[in-house]
Amino acid sequence: MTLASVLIVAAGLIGIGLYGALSQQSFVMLMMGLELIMNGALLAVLGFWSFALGGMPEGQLLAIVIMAVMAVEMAAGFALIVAVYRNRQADVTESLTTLKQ
Amino acid sequence: MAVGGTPVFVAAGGGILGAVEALRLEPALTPVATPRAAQVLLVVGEQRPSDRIALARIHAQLVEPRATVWWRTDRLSGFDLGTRAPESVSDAAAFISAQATQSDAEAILLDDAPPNPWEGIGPHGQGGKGMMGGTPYGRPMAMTSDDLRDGLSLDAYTATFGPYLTQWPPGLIMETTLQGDVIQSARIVEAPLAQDVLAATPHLELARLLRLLELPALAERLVRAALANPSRAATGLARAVRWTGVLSAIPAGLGRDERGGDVRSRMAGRLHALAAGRPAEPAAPGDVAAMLAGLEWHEAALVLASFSIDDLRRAIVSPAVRMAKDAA
Amino acid sequence: METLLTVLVLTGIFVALVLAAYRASGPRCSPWPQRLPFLGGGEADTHAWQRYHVRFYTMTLVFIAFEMEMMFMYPWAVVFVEEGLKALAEMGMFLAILSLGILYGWREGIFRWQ
Amino acid sequence: MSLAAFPFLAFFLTLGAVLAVVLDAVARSALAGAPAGRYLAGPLRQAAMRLSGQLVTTEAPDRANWRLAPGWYGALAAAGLAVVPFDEGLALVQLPTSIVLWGAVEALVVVVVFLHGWSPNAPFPLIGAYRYVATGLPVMLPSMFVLIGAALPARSLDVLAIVESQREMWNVVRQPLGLLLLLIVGLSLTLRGPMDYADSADLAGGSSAEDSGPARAMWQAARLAMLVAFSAMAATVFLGGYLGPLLPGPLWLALKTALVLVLMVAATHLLPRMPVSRMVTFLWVVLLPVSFLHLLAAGLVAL
Amino acid sequence: MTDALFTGLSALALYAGWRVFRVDSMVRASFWLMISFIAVGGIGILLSAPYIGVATVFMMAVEMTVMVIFMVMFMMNPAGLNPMMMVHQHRFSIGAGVVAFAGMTAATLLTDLPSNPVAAGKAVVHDLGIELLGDSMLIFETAGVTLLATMVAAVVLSARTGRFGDAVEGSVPPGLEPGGTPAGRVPEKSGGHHHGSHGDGRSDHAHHHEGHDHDGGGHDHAGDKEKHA
Repeated sequence: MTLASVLIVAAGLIGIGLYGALSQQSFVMLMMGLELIMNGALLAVLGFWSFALGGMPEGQLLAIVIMAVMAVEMAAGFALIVAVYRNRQADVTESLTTLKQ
Repeated sequence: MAVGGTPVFVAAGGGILGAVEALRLEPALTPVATPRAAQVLLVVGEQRPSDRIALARIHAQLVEPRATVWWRTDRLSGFDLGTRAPESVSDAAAFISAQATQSDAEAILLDDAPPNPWEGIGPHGQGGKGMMGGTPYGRPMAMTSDDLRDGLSLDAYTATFGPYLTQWPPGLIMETTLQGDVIQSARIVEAPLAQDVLAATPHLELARLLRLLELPALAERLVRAALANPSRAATGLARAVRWTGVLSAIPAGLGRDERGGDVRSRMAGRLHALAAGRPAEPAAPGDVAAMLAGLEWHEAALVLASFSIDDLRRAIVSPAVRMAKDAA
Repeated sequence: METLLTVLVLTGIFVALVLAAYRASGPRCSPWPQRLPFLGGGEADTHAWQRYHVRFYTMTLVFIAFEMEMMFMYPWAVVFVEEGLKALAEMGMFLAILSLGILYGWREGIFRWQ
Repeated sequence: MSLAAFPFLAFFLTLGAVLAVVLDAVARSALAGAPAGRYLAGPLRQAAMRLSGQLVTTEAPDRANWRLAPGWYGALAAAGLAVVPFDEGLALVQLPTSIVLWGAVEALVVVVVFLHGWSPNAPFPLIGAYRYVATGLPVMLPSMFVLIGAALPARSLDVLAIVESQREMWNVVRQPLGLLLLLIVGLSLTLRGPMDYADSADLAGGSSAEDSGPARAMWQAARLAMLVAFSAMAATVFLGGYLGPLLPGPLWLALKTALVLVLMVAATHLLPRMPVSRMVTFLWVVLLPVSFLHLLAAGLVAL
Repeated sequence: MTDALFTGLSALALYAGWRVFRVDSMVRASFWLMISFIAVGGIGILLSAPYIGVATVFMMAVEMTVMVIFMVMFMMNPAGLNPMMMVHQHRFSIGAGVVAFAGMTAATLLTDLPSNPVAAGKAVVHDLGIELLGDSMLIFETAGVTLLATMVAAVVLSARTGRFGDAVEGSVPPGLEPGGTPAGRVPEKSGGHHHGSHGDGRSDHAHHHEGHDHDGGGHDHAGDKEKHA
């Protein structure tokens, strides 16, 4: 287990997350892709903190911030989905884009 | 959690509920709420011939090896399975318990086929065109419909519940549309069946409510008191029930009847009656189906249990009677 | 590392126990009538799996936002005695701010069934 | 890690589950006014019978999740119990943040109970599963406040340190509200009595309404295991765990666990279950402020 | 042993992450994502971050439960009874994923990574606590206000009874003909607050204006509030 190996796994998670975020038609599935990207970021931060920062507390703080961002993203995202669904019986990304008109 | 002896699912009919409560106390038996947990299907009391299919469904849902026992009733025509238990409560319990161990399984009366045919036809094996079409695994998928309470149109689930739901009055069949756990609409298909005198004592009416409030042990105490002497004032027992805080557990204003009473006040009335050793006052439920619409499932069950079975029967004109009236 | 191994082993033991219990069980296959979901004798029009109308969805959103506070509270608890009243004051402020959100939600009726 | 703790864990789980069945039977017989024997013989006989019974399936279940749910639930109970020290330094999991690990167990219980109810594709289990999520999520908040309150005087998130911090005085004396709040959490974790929102009577058994044979037996067993794990944890955090004069540590812990079991069983049979909507409001509007006050009091005492 | 565990957990994290987009059941998808997070939490424990690692499991179990609730609520065919592929620009997405992975891996391998590992026995949770409290109240206040804003936004957006009454109260169904009378409703009843400003189309907007014209904004809100008190 080295920093490089941890970062490669993180890169893998980010890659899969990117694939999901780009390919999924549904807004909810798109959020799953974003979460997976965050997961990779979390792992990368932990790797850096553990191997390269000598356990500086700021590294852990950054990890907490990532989790907070995930929570905020989820709460806001789902609230938006509910609001949109109430007006348009759909949750698909395409219908979100048509709403912009 | 179930405790006791042989697990039986009691399919209760009419004029029998008090006797069933007596049978439930027998150490040789454990009544269970679902046929998945039962070894024996116990059919008791007067059965409507129209419930034959429902009974066959319950019978099929039992765990193998199935056994059917009829008690204080005749076999329904077209349901030629099982044996008759002796009349007396203790003999019947021993008989039923013995049936569970004999292992020549009964066959299912219904056809072994999915409710609708299903074949994978889409490119990914789906049942029909698109995501919602077809009948995957022999059953269509739920479709969206408007909602009573918060305006989010999500899927509605329509099903007939009963007549053998143990948490409902025996014989009650309702076609219910649910969204989530909230009843959107209910249509009463069959009214509950008339029951014996014992079932109308405040003890047993309270016991039914207490089971829904997750207090089975206290409910059992009430049943024992009723079987010992239903007309004796049980002040201590009423106080014990009150002390558990049941009245404050029930939301205020739930299930208003035509006289302005709610579930809480009707339960308080039962407790007074129990303490005074007299029957509880009758209530006038009004339109039961309309009352249940918009309620959460547990609340709806509490509303149903808060009326005596006679009250419910009076309020629900049976559809057959209504049809006759319409024809006239 | 020991923690992970212990948890993995315990999980393995319990999953194995459950699988062994199934292995020892009686007949497996269920004919179609037996598979009907239990409805007290009734029958359903559709599958029970559906776009389930959850009546408390707004509550869950408030919950995940509020629950983030736990992430801050655990490390806070470790240094609480050391930092004394300052730590108490900071957490007091933090919880007070979050409580506003809960009060607001309560006023909007999000804890009732929608 | 101390492997010597493993036999203790196994003993606690099995004997504790048996004790829980006995206590349940005693409580029921005392309340129902009948001899306890029938309530005692029944469950054992049924468990034996169910283990060899048929495993019924439904029309289109999520089979893997349905079948494995009891295993996950039991594993969570064991993982929760693993952080409990049976004696000084005698815990299977020794982690500087073991109290957070218990918190993770609580969160995963919600997931497992949800999966158990979702998987059979039947209405009653489905309603039970969602109902449980509605109460299981907010009930975690008081739980975390209580556990953090207990960590304050210990200045550590390690359960071992929390026990050691109770050498002079048990936490139940310093923070009496905490035990009460934690018991409510425990009722929810083990799906019992007033917090039994998953397997409730009005849903014909809720999330386990479609369970048959060994699946049913295993689910009930896992519930008992979780009951034992929770009781041991509550005894450790509030009643000083293995601390005590004369008797050996594990025995003290066993006695205290039994005491918590008695409280849990009594609460199961004596308190009614509110409709879920009322309970959710109660959790947020009453219990959450109470746990704020509890934390404030615990903080002031610890300073 | 640590290496073996790391390899296993990494494989699990990646496999679970891949399954998220390959299963039909939304419930399974969410919980595969949770497993991916749990595996990362496990790696966190191996990386001597016992707090962040375990807390990840805790937080993600909760978040994914909420995720499931919304997935099942709003996705068609949530249990995957009718399996289907719901993807667009599939090849492009795969390409983007692979490129991102390859780029980051190359960057990792080509850079000279600094090395300064955590000292064994360092009180990492304690350090984090001190850092959180800091000299000023900055971190707690920022976090508190952010989370409060999230809560309020979530309530405003998703609850039916918004600040000024029902979210859909006053919204008018589209007219039967462009600019015509809305179906099934009298214009006087409109004019409430539109929460979703994404109207129901052209004709609706026309009516919306009309509504505001004859019974202005102010007293209208008061009326709605009264209704909901």
